[in-house]
Amino acid sequence: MSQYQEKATVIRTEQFSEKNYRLTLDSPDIARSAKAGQFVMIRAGFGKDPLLRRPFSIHQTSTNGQIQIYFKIVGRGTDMLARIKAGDDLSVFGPLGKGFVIHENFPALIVGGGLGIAPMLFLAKSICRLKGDCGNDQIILGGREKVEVEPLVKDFKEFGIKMLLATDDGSYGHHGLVTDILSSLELHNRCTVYTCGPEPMMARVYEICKVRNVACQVSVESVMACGMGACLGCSRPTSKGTYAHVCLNGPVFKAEELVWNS
Amino acid sequence: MSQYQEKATVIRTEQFSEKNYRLTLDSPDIARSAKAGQFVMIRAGFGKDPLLRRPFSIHQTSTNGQIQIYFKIVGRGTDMLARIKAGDDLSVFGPLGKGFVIHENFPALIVGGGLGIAPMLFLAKSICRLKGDCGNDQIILGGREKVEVEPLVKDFKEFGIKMLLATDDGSYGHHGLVTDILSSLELHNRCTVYTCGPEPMMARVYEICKVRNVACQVSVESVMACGMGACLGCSRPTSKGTYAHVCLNGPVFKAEELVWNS
Amino acid sequence: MEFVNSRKDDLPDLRVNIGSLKIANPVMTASGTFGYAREFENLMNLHRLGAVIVKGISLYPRAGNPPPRIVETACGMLNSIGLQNVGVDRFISEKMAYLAELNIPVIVNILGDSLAEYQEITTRLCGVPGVAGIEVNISCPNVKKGGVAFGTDPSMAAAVTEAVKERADVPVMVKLSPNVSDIALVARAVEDSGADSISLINTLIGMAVDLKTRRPVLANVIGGLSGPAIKPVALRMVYQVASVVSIPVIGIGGIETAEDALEFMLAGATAIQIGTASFVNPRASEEVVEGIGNYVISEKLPSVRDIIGQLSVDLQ
Amino acid sequence: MEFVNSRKDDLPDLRVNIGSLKIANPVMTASGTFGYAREFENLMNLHRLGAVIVKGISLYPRAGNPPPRIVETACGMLNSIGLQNVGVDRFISEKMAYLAELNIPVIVNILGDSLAEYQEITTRLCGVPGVAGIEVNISCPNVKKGGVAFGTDPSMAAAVTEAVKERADVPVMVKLSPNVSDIALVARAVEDSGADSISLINTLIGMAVDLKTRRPVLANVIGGLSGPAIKPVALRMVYQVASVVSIPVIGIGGIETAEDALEFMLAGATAIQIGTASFVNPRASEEVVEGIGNYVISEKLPSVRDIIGQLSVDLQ
Ligand SMILES: Cc1cc2nc3c(=O)[nH]c(=O)nc-3n(C[C@H](O)[C@H](O)[C@H](O)COP(=O)(O)OP(=O)(O)OC[C@H]3O[C@@H](n4cnc5c(N)ncnc54)[C@H](O)[C@@H]3O)c2cc1C
Ligand SMILES: Cc1cc2nc3c(=O)[nH]c(=O)nc-3n(C[C@H](O)[C@H](O)[C@H](O)COP(=O)(O)OP(=O)(O)OC[C@H]3O[C@@H](n4cnc5c(N)ncnc54)[C@H](O)[C@@H]3O)c2cc1C
Ligand SMILES: Cc1cc2nc3c(=O)[nH]c(=O)nc-3n(C[C@H](O)[C@H](O)[C@H](O)COP(=O)(O)O)c2cc1C
Ligand SMILES: Cc1cc2nc3c(=O)[nH]c(=O)nc-3n(C[C@H](O)[C@H](O)[C@H](O)COP(=O)(O)O)c2cc1C
Ligand code: FES
Ligand code: FES
Repeated sequence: MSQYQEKATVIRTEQFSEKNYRLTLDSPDIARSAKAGQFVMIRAGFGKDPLLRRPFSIHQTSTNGQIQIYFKIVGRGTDMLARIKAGDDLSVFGPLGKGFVIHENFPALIVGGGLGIAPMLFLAKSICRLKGDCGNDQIILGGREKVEVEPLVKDFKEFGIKMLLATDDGSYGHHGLVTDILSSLELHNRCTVYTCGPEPMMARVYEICKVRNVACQVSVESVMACGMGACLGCSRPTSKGTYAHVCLNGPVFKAEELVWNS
Repeated sequence: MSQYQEKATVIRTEQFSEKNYRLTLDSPDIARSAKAGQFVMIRAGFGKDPLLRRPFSIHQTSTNGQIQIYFKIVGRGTDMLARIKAGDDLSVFGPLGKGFVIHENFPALIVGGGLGIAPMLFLAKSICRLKGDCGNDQIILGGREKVEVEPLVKDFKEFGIKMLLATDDGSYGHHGLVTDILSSLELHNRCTVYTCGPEPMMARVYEICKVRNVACQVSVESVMACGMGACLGCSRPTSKGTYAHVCLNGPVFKAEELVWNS
Repeated sequence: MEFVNSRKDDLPDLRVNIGSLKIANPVMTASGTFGYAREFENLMNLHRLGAVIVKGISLYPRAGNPPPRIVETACGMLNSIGLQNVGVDRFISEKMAYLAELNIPVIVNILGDSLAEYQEITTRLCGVPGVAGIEVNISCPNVKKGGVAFGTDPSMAAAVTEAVKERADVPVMVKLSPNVSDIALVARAVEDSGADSISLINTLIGMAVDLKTRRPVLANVIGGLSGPAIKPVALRMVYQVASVVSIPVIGIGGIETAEDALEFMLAGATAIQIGTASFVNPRASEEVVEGIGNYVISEKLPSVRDIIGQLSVDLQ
Repeated sequence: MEFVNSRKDDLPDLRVNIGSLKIANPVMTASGTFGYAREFENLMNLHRLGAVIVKGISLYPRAGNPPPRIVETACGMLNSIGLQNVGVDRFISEKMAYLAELNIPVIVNILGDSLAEYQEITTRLCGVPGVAGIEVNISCPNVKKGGVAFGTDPSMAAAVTEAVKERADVPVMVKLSPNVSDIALVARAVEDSGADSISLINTLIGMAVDLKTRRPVLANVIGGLSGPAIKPVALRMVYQVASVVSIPVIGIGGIETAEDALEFMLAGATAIQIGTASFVNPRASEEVVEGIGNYVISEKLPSVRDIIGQLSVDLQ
């Protein structure tokens, strides 16, 4: 497993809403070696403040050496990232962590909510590429309002994978939660549900999977200092009573490995 | 004496050499109230690092509400300032300190070296404006090499004031020091010499003035935290054995008020 | 506390009591970072402040240290001003008239190198119009004890407190040094000796080195570290002290915004002081007052007092 | 010191001696910030390091604290990892083989909550191939003394040092806590008890508060402050300690660059450790080695040893 610290040039910046942005970075080493579900640590700003890198899922990679991240302004680091302009350089470190495990022979059901949509494009692409045909797979994407979902749909549609959309306020797709849609679907008993999104959403997705007895992989977050196993800061309680480290043992886990407060 | 904290939009950036820059800022309150020799405190960067504002002489003001600063990259703050682009905003605080005292009826001789040229444009302009005719005044500007002097000369020439130029390496004007030129000049016994530049240069200018028995005003530097008399950090020994505060009692002093190590 | 609710209903109730000292809001300016207030009169509305704490005053004038006196560090700064001040007599004759007219509480920060000096300054401040309180800086070296700072030893801290209390005719706030093994111990000693309130933290002792000249940056070699860098240490100490004393605690250290101030109040501070932030933004203290007001309104709090010490801590 | 000048002439001489422990250059990785070194093998050339100091090891495995364990602060971070580690036995059986093969000095950071525990770990480390030294973390709470950290009391610090020295078959470096009134006192006590070297500083105790939840950010309430924010405090303490002890001093605290490292060496450090900086830039330690080398070359120094303690200080 190789990791790289790259000085990545910003190729393109896209603003989807007041707070949601997408950056395209020239980062050939990371693009070449990344797997869906992995993440990168990015340094925001020039000075010593903010000090630590910030973790972001790899949104997608391209064969010409580019990666994308899709993010939301929630604090100082992301605020600085949103000010970045095409042509600027960013220090990017990755790919980090364990990605999603893809099962070639059984259907995949992807459930992404809010910023949890970020890693799902890379996952959908990987699944379709691996399987050749993703006619049995499905994607459910949701968000609070239209701007959190609609701008991303186009890229997902490229693979002909079946999409189901929802917004909390009904401004786009189904009026309600992604978990409403999930509950309403028939699930192949050997399918895998992949999910990323707010904690309560993932907890609920896992609950549904448990009841239906299907596999569930979750991509979780944690505060991180190093992103690579050196600080032990990113601990998360496991169902065995120990701690897992999100950057090293995750960010993708089998849902049953973790403790869920619901 | 009024001071303002303005969010100043950068109107223009000019790069004169690898390290020397000039910024034009839209800062109407400061432009309106500033006097030659005063300075502003500017916040470089967005985060908490660098924390403190940086002091810069007001290079010139314009009647349409703009001010200029002329600076050199010497550390992190100036490095960040050099990356500023037109359209960006800067927090500017000023005008601060005591400026030059101009004597209407007697000749002025301005001696600026290196970055010490910065406040001298404003001073020259003020003198010419006040006197109407600056035929008896002179300016000596010097620097290590051509790029430190030549790009600034055009703006000085506008007033028809007599200019004498020097560079250490002879790449522009007289081959040698501004103080060589100064020594070679005849001085009106009631003229005032105004000087700003490296400490040894100013010390030497003052020495010459002392011998010739002419008045000498110096603009000196000091590290500063507040720029407005609150921290007492910018102390400088005076010839009376006390400390003066550069931000409040200066940056312009009568040379004889200060202690000079030469 | 007795707060008659005479305020207009659209104004947040920001009043707090530092013992018998009642202030309109919990925001004070930290000693040594706000001059004698007049420096800021063009830049902000001084009347918005809860209290002004002036630059530390000694019995006799002090010239202070040679330059350089300050150096920036990561998210902070070191200062070794050396307690430059005009001395208590000139302070009273030259500075107090302006301050008294401001009509906001003025707290005089005092310092000395012996108990006698602390006492004598206190005596001279008695009855001076406008003086609402005394803040005792105990981070100064005790000349009799070979220069060990009063504030690093609980018994010396107690002795200074007692000495000042004996003479003072206004409430006495004792300002603790953070350069100690056990801040709670010092705080308790100070409380037991009669302090009316405790403020903390003063600066951490630090140093900067210039690689080019191979010399310390500060002429004084060491200096006091302030600014955002020290905020975590300050918050911890305020929390620790507020847990063990019953007199009001005033939080200081790296406070730049209303959020910072409210964090200190949650941790147990009744009021806070703005220091280094005033250098970066001369309006910082006024903006913190505004921000706290907005918070009280948006959180629909009856008063700002309702957040003091409201940190929920459940140690697992 | 005896340094045979066998080096190639174009390579800077970066060797330093930490007592009897000879290292190729003065750059070590700080405990708890470099895992067990293997984590970095793809990211840098581990062989360039002067020494590796591994995550603190206790007698029995420790699970560590619940999350959140870290939070960023201004130019720094707080951690309350809670000394999570695999315990000394699994450390020896699972981690040491890889470390020993690296062929760079490995210093094992140890911690305990009683003298007996410190001694027992030391005993188990005796004779383990690859262990070049022991670093004693004395910032841990002494359970017998109601949780007061060993490192805050000179006599307890001395007792731990003695206990470890009694058993150790490798040089012992004692790592001081900065949360004390008088660091020189602790340093002298540790030296008198036989420590071969002293490293400092460990983290400052700090706290962060979440205004939205009205809770401490860290589950453990308090944590250790590290990073550039603490560098001025670290430099001051290294300078103070190096002035009073004659054993080598290793500087730690906010070091990110070769310039930072050289400042600590000027102040008296024989070597330095890179901590938090490795999180921001995993190659930080290697880059500091390179930078120090470039400095030695450009300044035409016979060796890096020629700058140790070379700070010119003239107090006026
Ligand atoms: C493996 C991983 C992948 C991630 N992928 C993405 C992504 O693709 N897109 C995206 O927008 N965000 C993603 N995040 C979250 C992202 O890292 C945080 O939003 C970012 O670090 C916040 O930085 P800030 O400086 O703006 O906020 P701060 O000022 O540091 O904090 C603001 C708020 O964000 C919270 N926060 C801070 N750090 C994290 C964190 N690491 N995780 C969760 N919350 C945090 C804080 O608790 C606080 O409430 C991911 C996090 C992890 C761990
Ligand atoms: C009244 C006044 C007017 C000034 N006018 C100008 C001007 O018009 N143009 C210009 O280029 N510079 C001017 N300076 C100097 C300018 O303020 C410094 O160059 C700047 O603060 C350096 O910031 P930095 O972050 O880049 O450097 P830092 O990283 O802070 O320091 C780099 C180096 O610069 C030195 N330095 C830092 N601050 C100062 C300071 N205040 N004065 C002198 N040296 C300092 C440091 O000692 C260090 O050697 C003026 C200074 C003062 C006090
Ligand atoms: C330049 C400067 C001068 C100071 N002078 C004094 C003083 O005279 N008396 C005192 O008790 N504290 C003094 N302090 C300490 C501050 O009042 C305050 O305790 C400290 O700076 C921490 O707060 P901050 O981080 O908000 O600045 C001074 C601080 C600075 C930066
Ligand atoms: C996440 C983390 C874990 C740490 N764990 C230990 C430890 O186990 N033992 C120890 O002695 N010091 C530990 N430290 C302290 C560091 O070794 C170092 O002393 C401190 O971080 C200051 O250096 P820095 O500012 O370069 O990080 C830890 C520090 C951090 C940030
Ligand atoms: S973020 Fe450092 S170990 Fe996971
Ligand atoms: S810079 Fe603060 S008093 Fe002059």
